[in-house]
Amino acid sequence: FAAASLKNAIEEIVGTFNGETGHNVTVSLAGSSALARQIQSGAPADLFISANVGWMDTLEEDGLIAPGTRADLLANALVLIAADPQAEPVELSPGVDLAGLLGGGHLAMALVDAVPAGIYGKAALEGLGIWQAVAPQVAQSDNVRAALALVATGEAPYGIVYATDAVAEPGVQVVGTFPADSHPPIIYPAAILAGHEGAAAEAFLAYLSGATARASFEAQGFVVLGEE
Amino acid sequence: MGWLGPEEWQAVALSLRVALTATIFSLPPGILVALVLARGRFPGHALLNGLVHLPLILPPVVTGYLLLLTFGTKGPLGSLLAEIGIVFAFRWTGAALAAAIMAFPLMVRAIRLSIEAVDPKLEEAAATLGASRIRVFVTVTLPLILPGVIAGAVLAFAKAMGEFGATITFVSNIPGQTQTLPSAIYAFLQVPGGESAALRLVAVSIAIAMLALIASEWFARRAGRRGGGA
Amino acid sequence: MGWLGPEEWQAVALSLRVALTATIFSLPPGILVALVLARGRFPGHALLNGLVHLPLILPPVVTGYLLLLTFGTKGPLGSLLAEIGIVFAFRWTGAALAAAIMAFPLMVRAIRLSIEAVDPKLEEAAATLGASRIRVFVTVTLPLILPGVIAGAVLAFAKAMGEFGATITFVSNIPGQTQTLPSAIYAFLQVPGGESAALRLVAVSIAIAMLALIASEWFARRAGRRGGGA
Amino acid sequence: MTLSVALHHALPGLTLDVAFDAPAGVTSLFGRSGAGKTSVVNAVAGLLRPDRARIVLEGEVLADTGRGIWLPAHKRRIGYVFQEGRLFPHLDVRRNLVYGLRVTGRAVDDKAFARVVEMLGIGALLARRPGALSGGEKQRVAIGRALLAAPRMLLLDEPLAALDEGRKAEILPYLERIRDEAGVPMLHVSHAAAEVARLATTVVVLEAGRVLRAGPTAAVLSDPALTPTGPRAVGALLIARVVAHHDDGLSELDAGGVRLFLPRVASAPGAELRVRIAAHDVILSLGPPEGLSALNSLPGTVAEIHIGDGPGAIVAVETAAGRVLSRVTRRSVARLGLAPGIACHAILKTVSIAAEDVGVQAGPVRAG
Amino acid sequence: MTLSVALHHALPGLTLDVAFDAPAGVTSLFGRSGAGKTSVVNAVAGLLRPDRARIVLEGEVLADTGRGIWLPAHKRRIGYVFQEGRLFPHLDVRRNLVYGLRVTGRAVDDKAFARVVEMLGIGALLARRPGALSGGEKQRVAIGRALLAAPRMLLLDEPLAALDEGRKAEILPYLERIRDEAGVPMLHVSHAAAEVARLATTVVVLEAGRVLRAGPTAAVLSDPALTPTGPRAVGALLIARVVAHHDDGLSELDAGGVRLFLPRVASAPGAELRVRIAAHDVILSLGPPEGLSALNSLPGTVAEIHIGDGPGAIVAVETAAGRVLSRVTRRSVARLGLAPGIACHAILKTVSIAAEDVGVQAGPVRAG
Ligand SMILES: Nc1ncnc2c1ncn2[C@@H]1O[C@H](COP(=O)(O)OP(=O)(O)OP(=O)(O)O)[C@@H](O)[C@H]1O
Ligand SMILES: Nc1ncnc2c1ncn2[C@@H]1O[C@H](COP(=O)(O)OP(=O)(O)OP(=O)(O)O)[C@@H](O)[C@H]1O
Ligand SMILES: [Mg+2]
Ligand SMILES: [Mg+2]
Repeated sequence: FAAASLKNAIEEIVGTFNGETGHNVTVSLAGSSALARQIQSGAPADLFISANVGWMDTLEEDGLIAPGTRADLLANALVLIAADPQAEPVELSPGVDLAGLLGGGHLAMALVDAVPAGIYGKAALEGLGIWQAVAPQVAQSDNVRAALALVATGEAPYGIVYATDAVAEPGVQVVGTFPADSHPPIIYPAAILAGHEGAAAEAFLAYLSGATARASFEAQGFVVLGEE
Repeated sequence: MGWLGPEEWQAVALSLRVALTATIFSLPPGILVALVLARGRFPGHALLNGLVHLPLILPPVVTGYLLLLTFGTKGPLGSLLAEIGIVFAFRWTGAALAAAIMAFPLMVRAIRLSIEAVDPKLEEAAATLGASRIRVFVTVTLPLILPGVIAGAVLAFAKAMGEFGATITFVSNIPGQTQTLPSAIYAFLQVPGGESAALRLVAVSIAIAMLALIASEWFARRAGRRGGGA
Repeated sequence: MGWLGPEEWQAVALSLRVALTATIFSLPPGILVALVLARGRFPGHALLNGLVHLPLILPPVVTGYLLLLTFGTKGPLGSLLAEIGIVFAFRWTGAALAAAIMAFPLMVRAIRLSIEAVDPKLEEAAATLGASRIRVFVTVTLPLILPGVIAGAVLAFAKAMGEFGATITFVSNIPGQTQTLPSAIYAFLQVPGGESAALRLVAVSIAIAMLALIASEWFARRAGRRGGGA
Repeated sequence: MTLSVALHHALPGLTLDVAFDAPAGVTSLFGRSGAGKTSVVNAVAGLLRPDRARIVLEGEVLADTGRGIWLPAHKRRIGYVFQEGRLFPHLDVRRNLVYGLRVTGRAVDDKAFARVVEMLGIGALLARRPGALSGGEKQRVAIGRALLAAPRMLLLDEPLAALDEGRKAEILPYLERIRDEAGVPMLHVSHAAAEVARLATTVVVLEAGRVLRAGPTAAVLSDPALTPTGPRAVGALLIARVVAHHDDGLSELDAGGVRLFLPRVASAPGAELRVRIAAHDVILSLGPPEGLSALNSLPGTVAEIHIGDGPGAIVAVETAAGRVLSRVTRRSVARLGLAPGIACHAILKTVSIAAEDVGVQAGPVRAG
Repeated sequence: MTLSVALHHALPGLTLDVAFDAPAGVTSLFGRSGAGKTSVVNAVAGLLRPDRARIVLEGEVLADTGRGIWLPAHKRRIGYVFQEGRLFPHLDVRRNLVYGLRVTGRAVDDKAFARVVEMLGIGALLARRPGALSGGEKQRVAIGRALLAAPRMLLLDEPLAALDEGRKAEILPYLERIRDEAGVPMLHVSHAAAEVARLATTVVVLEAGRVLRAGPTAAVLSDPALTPTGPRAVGALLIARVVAHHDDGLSELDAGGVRLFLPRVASAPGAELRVRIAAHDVILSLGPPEGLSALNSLPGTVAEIHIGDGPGAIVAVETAAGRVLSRVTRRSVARLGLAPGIACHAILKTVSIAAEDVGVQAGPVRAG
């Protein structure tokens, strides 16, 4: 089970992994919350890669993950994107006048109380001390991709998305990266689930931290964490 | 009102407004399209039929995305409409549009079924009494298909109350402007422990829809009694 | 078949299987419930009516979640059914169940409208010829409501082809097992650059639904011709 | 008593309060539009559940609201020809016809089927759907459908109203055969006196939801007070035996020793027939008629004279053939000096007796 | 020519190929079930679009398929009483009645409304819906609905079949008044000869989709060859002028110098009436009748004798009142030695002439 935003990388890695080891790993991609709930309801999953820490914490508290297998797999960065190709880069420092920049327009984000990208984004804006100012202009989507689409279609002049999403979209311009200290680290934790069967899960988790996987992840713009 | 926060009440009010608007505004085109599909025999028949069903077939996200492309401020129709002052993007009107489009196939089907059940002999009789086609429709066909229209409206209303995927994709989720009940529920469900808050909203949602259902049954029965035993 | 990968073909095949299963298995209960709602006058009428409409009103995620709670391996019904060998959780059968439930209100409405349009005088005539209530239903009512049944089935099929929210919440998105077309489309849309792949799948989805629509129109017209001009 | 009906039912605008017994044979419900005929028939069929009712068919209680008995329509095995057809629009004519057999798991008797189809003249329509039939064709198919279900009783609600004389003349003998050979009792609604006179054993006259008169056909139809459907309904029924068929197309009958000439009848010599003689077709003559084209002359004595409200009077003449009624003007009564006891001849043209006036005798026709 | 119809249309099982002209007054389509009567009427109303047709009403071309003209039904202003009612189930009786006026934005004339309601006896039903009406009540409302729309032509498809004699006798004079006073032409379908004889100016006999005979009523109905609906349809039409009404309920008429006594007619002295004398009601006598209850005796000479297939013969007697037909048996013809040129009396009972046989004269009735 993996967060849907990992699709490209994870499928590539699964392909090579299955090819190299003869295992038959299948991936189920969906929102982290849906996957977590399914695991709570007894889903036959062996490995879970969440897009946020919260759901992993919940599962850990419920005793649903195999102790000692949890690891922070990936990290991501948050960027400000603009629809206008000529947009000036923005210095994302405390107190920056984002509201002014927006004019009357909207700032596209994922749901700020629900979806990881939105939660991080809100935290970042709070970290910069400008959340109160821009909050009324925030348009929240149910996921990062939708927020990206809003900017790409020019509906919203600016948006806050993951760096990984921004790279692949030609229609938007990255105009600034939020300082890593302005928000909690954006971490994709992975863990083997309690009651898993076979050794494939361990093998695959290890493989995920390997060099091949790293290349795939990095190609998609992720920062790979953990021991080199 | 202690158990719902002000923002939640806003969502309830907005949802109601969106659903009602969507239902009311889609009724006339719904009846028209149903009429054309039920009675018309023309080359584009299958195409129109398919188009109407499209929102049912496509994942809502796709529909929302297509709406964004068409009715967004930069979209071909959106920019046109914006000039005459109709803006959908990030407005509750957009939510209503999304809901209406998603509910349209359901409404059209219900009305169409009713139209097909109308005995054309009665319409003929009306014509011999001097009623033009429009008059025949208003005075004979429409009253006779009232149960279908009511059924279509209630389906559309219920669907509009529950619509979420296309709405949030199209107009996103701005509290007080485009945050409908389903968006709020979705948001609660995304975070661990949000279930109870979501449940409260679900209950409100169900209550409203039930009221609408009961009202529709009452209306339909009245209409049915009027036409009954013919 | 170069332009669709094997996994995508799997999704297409699975979606078809899910939608067909959902449609076929929900037809008998759909007709039954429609009959009860159209003809029955009993205390729980409004409740049953509401229950049937619930999947329409609730955001699909909620429906999926409720399904997960009820029919999951740990759920009350799910564990019961598991003992007799019926497992829904994370199987394609679960996807069919989710699709069927989501499509149920549409199907019931269509059939119910048709039932309400049947002239009870014909059923009376059948009774005087010795037909018991069940026989009357099979030989008179059912053929007369065929257009409604077909409409209901095609609505359900289309809905089942497009259903996504409840399905992915209930049975997740496992390629070859529970990855339906809409789930696959969703997954493509979640990642940068997935749009063109998603578009291909959308096209497939539309093509299938259109075929189903055209087939249904053809059937309905045949049924209509049979009953026509009466 | 084959069928016994007693019911009370309040409809908006009309309260039905009806009780009558229908002996074997045909009972006709006779009455003006809106009198409640169809409602009574519906109650017998089990389609209208009256406020209070007790309906017994051949000893079996079909309904007894007092005891909470209500046999559903499909268990009554009562065939019903509806006033408005009610054919199944989704079935072709053939399937409509055999519906009653199919649905009760009985086999179709090809001979019976062919006979009914031929009699009703619907052979060319078998593959068509009801939507493509004319009004009269629909009604004929409806009759066939009820007949072929082989019911133990038939309800006929104005079955022939939409049909022309020729077709009526073909169907009536068939209904008679069913009445007599198969012994299927019938409850029949009609406002055509000739049809009633020909078919009915018993007549029940309804007016505004109540039974105005009920009794044997001869008695009821010869009642001059009977006006719900106009004075033309009045007439006498004579019983006559076929003596011979003549070459010139006439049949000779014997009615109590009196010779009657009728247009050729189908029955063989020896058969007993009932002949309806409408009161307005009978001319009275003081002396034996001479040089007249009318072939039938029945000598007798005036028994009674009813003077009505209008210009007419009904004169009952007792003849050897039975009591004959004649409707004449009051002026003629005065001019001829008609009074009870006066001898006279009842004169009747052969051709006045239409085919539909002559029926095969079923059971005793008791004079009232 | 008020209405001129020529059409060709292929139906499964029947090819319609009909052409006739309907002059002012009432034209009756007469024919057996399935002959194509309703189809012709539908084409005139604009509800059936024939393969080929040319229909002209009072100079206005309603349809001419050759020139691509097809006036839609609602622009034809032709009232239609359907064979099967077709009332609007969602409207009460009152709204059904005024539908035609409402929908064309005309005001309801309260007097006309009250008159129609009273004539049809539907005053008590105004607030009811059609579902709660009896068969005959529905038909009466349908008649009222067509009448009240004040059309420029009326189509009547077996309008009276579901009605009893009494009600028919009330409605027929009203239809006559519409024909004569309002001058509304009518196309009328019926299989009742009396109804046709009374109303029709022109009769068109249809058989199997073709016109068998067409012409003035008197000529067609007195044609002994006319058998599609049985020999009872044959009769003569006499024109008579009301002379006086007598106290004993009789009206005295003068027909070409011959006195006729009829049951009281509604028309005032001086009015010209058409009287249908059915051939089977006329007795022939060689000498002047004596001691007979029949009041009417028309002296004349035998003009023609048609011997038919059956036992009957039609004897045409030329009298001062016009040509009278008598249906007698072949045996009587022989017995009385009837032959053209023989003097005889045509004898007719007063009461043989039913109310429905007497109509108000409209336009010339040309003998054929
Ligand atoms: N829609 C149709 N399709 C096929 N055949 C039809 C259709 N309508 C009528 N017919 C046939 O055409 C013939 C004429 O029908 P029509 O209704 O004109 O008869 P009609 O003279 O009015 O008879 P009736 O006195 O029984 O009403 C009938 O044999 C009928 O079966
Ligand atoms: N469902 C109903 N609701 C209210 N009134 C009704 C209903 N059905 C019939 N009636 C009324 O009851 C009376 C009797 O109706 P019924 O149909 O028995 O008459 P009928 O004798 O068969 O007349 P017809 O010869 O016109 O068919 C009528 O006055 C009618 O208006
Ligand atoms: Mg009736
Ligand atoms: Mg007809």
